[in-house]
Amino acid sequence: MTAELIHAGLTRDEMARRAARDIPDGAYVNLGIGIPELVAAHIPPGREVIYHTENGVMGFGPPPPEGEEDPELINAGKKPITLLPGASFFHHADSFAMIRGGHIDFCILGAMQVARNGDLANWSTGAPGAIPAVGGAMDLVAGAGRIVVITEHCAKDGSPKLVDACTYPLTGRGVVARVFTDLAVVDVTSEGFVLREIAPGVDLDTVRRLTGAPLLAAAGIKTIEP
Amino acid sequence: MTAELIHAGLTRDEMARRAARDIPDGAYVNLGIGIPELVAAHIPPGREVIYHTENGVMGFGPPPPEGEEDPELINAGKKPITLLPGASFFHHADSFAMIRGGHIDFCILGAMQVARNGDLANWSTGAPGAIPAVGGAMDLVAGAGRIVVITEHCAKDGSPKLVDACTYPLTGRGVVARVFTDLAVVDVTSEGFVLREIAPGVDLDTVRRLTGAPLLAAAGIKTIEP
Amino acid sequence: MIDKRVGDPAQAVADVKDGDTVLIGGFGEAGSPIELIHALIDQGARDLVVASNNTGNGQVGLAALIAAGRVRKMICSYPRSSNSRVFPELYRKGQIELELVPQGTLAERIRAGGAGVPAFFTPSSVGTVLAEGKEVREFEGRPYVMERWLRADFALVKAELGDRLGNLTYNKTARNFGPIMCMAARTAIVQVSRIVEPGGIDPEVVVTPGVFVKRIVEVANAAHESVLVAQGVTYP
Amino acid sequence: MIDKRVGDPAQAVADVKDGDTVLIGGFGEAGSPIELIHALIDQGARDLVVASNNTGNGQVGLAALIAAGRVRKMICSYPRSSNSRVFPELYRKGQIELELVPQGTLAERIRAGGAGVPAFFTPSSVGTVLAEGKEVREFEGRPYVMERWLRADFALVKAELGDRLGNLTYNKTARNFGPIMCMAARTAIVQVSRIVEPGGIDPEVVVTPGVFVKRIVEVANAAHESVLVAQGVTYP
Repeated sequence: MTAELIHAGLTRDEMARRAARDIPDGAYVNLGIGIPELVAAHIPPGREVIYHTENGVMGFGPPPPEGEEDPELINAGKKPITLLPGASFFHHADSFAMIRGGHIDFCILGAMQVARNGDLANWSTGAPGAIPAVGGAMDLVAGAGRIVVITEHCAKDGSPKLVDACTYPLTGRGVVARVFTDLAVVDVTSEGFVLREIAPGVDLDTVRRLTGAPLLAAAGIKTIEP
Repeated sequence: MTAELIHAGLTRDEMARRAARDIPDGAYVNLGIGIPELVAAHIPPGREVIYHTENGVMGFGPPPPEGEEDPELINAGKKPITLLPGASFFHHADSFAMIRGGHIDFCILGAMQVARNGDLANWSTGAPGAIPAVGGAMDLVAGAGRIVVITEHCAKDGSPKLVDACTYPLTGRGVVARVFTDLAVVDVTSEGFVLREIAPGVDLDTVRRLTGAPLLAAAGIKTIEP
Repeated sequence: MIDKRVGDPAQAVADVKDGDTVLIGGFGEAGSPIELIHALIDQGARDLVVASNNTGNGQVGLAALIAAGRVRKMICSYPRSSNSRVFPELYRKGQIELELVPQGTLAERIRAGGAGVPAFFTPSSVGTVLAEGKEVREFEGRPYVMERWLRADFALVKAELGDRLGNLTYNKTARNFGPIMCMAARTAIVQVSRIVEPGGIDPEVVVTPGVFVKRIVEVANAAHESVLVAQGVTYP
Repeated sequence: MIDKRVGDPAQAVADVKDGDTVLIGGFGEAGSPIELIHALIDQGARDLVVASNNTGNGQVGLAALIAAGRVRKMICSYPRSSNSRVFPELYRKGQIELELVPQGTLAERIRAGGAGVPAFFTPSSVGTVLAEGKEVREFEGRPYVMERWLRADFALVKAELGDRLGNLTYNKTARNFGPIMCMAARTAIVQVSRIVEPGGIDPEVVVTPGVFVKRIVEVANAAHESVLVAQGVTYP
């Protein structure tokens, strides 16, 4: 049944498109690996957004055509990128000065779990034998202006990703402002999770059932325009 | 009488020449304002020395010919400089990373007082109404590899500059390795001041009389070749 | 479209408020953003806390700002020079505060402010009056003093080339505090000799990425402080 | 005359000793100094502590150094990737230690090492397992964790242009950790694509001033890790 309901929700591209609408014109943005990477393709027309990658580029563009990849021009996901006019290169300490120093306005990350107090877990299951790898996630959540998450509402095994308290090792405490899932747009507030928008064909009870913590309903819940 | 004796000592250029002999080939060197600046003109032939200035240049050369000064190409003393091939510009935090991080091998400073334990006072008389100005001196003495001082042996009023303990505010504690004066070359050791070399025509008793702390005589005191 | 260009220095500094902290670039006259400082004098904000390596020369630029009584406190490493009379006079009269900071500590505090590092340890000034009252701690057997970041409401900086995104290069030793001051200010305002199109600066040679810059104003033939001082100019 | 050029990678790494700490540049394959790493494998030093952002790919470069059993401990932020099998296997068997460090903290620790700053405070990792056992302190109402500098005996770095004085430029995102690793090592060893005469790099665009570099070796056509991995190359 769970699988069926999730099928009724947004596609990965639709989730990315919804998240993209939140990015203001002129923002400096860092996109995590996975669904967040899709966001760049969906920025509404008329907005200029500048992308930062931890490994030392501000102002990169879409992937190059096949055959034109440069192994020394890559993003934090180690994938080939291109440069837009006005790009710049810098070393790692300067790159994280941008992050830690609060110069990145908007950061979109994936998540394994988000707690109702904004705690984020997205780097390790903590399972024995797992190779822990944190990358720049802890710096991003500590430093970027606004941290939002894009994730499927539930894990592959059907367990909720929006939870009362994270059981996986934390990336940061109280850092997530908003979560975009295939089912809903959920804000993290001082009252806990608040449902702001819901995917077409999905009802509140379903979202509540698939959420592992109390979910308040905002006044005037909107339907997400996919 | 004091004035007469000092007259028997080295000129400023001779002091600088003697100090220059201590700078090893390949050293990265920072020269303070005043007599230390003269050292660059006296590096023995065959040695390549690279000069650093706190305001963001490595590898500068002699002053430009008159009329070719550039107000945006200056040294820490705010005097016009030139560049040698292989020079580089960098910002102030990087410049002091070089200093604090121990990358400058040799630093020659002026002094108001040097104590027998290596304490240096060279930035303020501490007098009421004096405008305190420290510049980069405290960073240089904390970070450079070897700190030596060039100074007249006595102050203008005849009082000794090599003292038992500094009475002026300190620049740093236990930082000076060697002092080049118009009368002598004096090392700072765990036993206190040790006279290594003496200026032509000056005798040990005179130097001792003009030194404000016990002055041990090294075995085989040499005469400074001016 | 992102466009950080503003028409003139007056517009660039229009929202500086009384009591703000302002970082002012330059080491001696090299990199001193004279036109921005003069615009700030015209603008009228008072009670400023200014961090700059020096205190200006003659009666122009930073010295003129101080002379106009706009600066409550200076944070700097070297508040005197052969042509600096304004600061010493006010200081001796007790009409301006001074926080004296070793030059490397000043640079590192500003860089820390820009990099989100609220405190760090340095060996500079340990055992001197400038470390008095500060926490001292040993690491690997050597004492270090803890210093705090320095952040500001505004930075006024002079650069060479700039584009509408705020990317900058500098000219020779005019670079000095510029890049780190841009990092440490909420609003970094930069005067450049020339504005170029995005892409007009090779991405490999951008010194200050535009993310650190909020406003950029072209001042094609910036005045040199030493020339103004030699001419006996007094601002305003 | 100062001449930091050495003839080949073998000569450049000849004096690395058992137990040394070695910083190795690169983010993924970009900037990975493969030829220097291979020379270090040939050289034979054991029991190394290596700090690098990743742990290499396939059976070449850093992965090959680890596979050869030369690394006692890795300090890194992201010790896995699609083609990294060597480290995970040894780690699961308990045959290699791991110090996991957030990427920005790793960068800042290295920069601090080069800048003479023994400790600093960062908000990154506060409240997580990576802050356990570390001092946490509030500044202006926010908690920060104290991190220590990271200094090393050697750094192996890949750059683009270099001169006999050690001045460097980099190629695009191959810059990454190179400049700060050169700062933090007692002996920074750099392979460059091309050696030029002093002055061949504009003083305004030098990224790493030569003062941070001890040895420089030209490797005209450096291998790309991904190409070697795709070819199934195993080193040695």
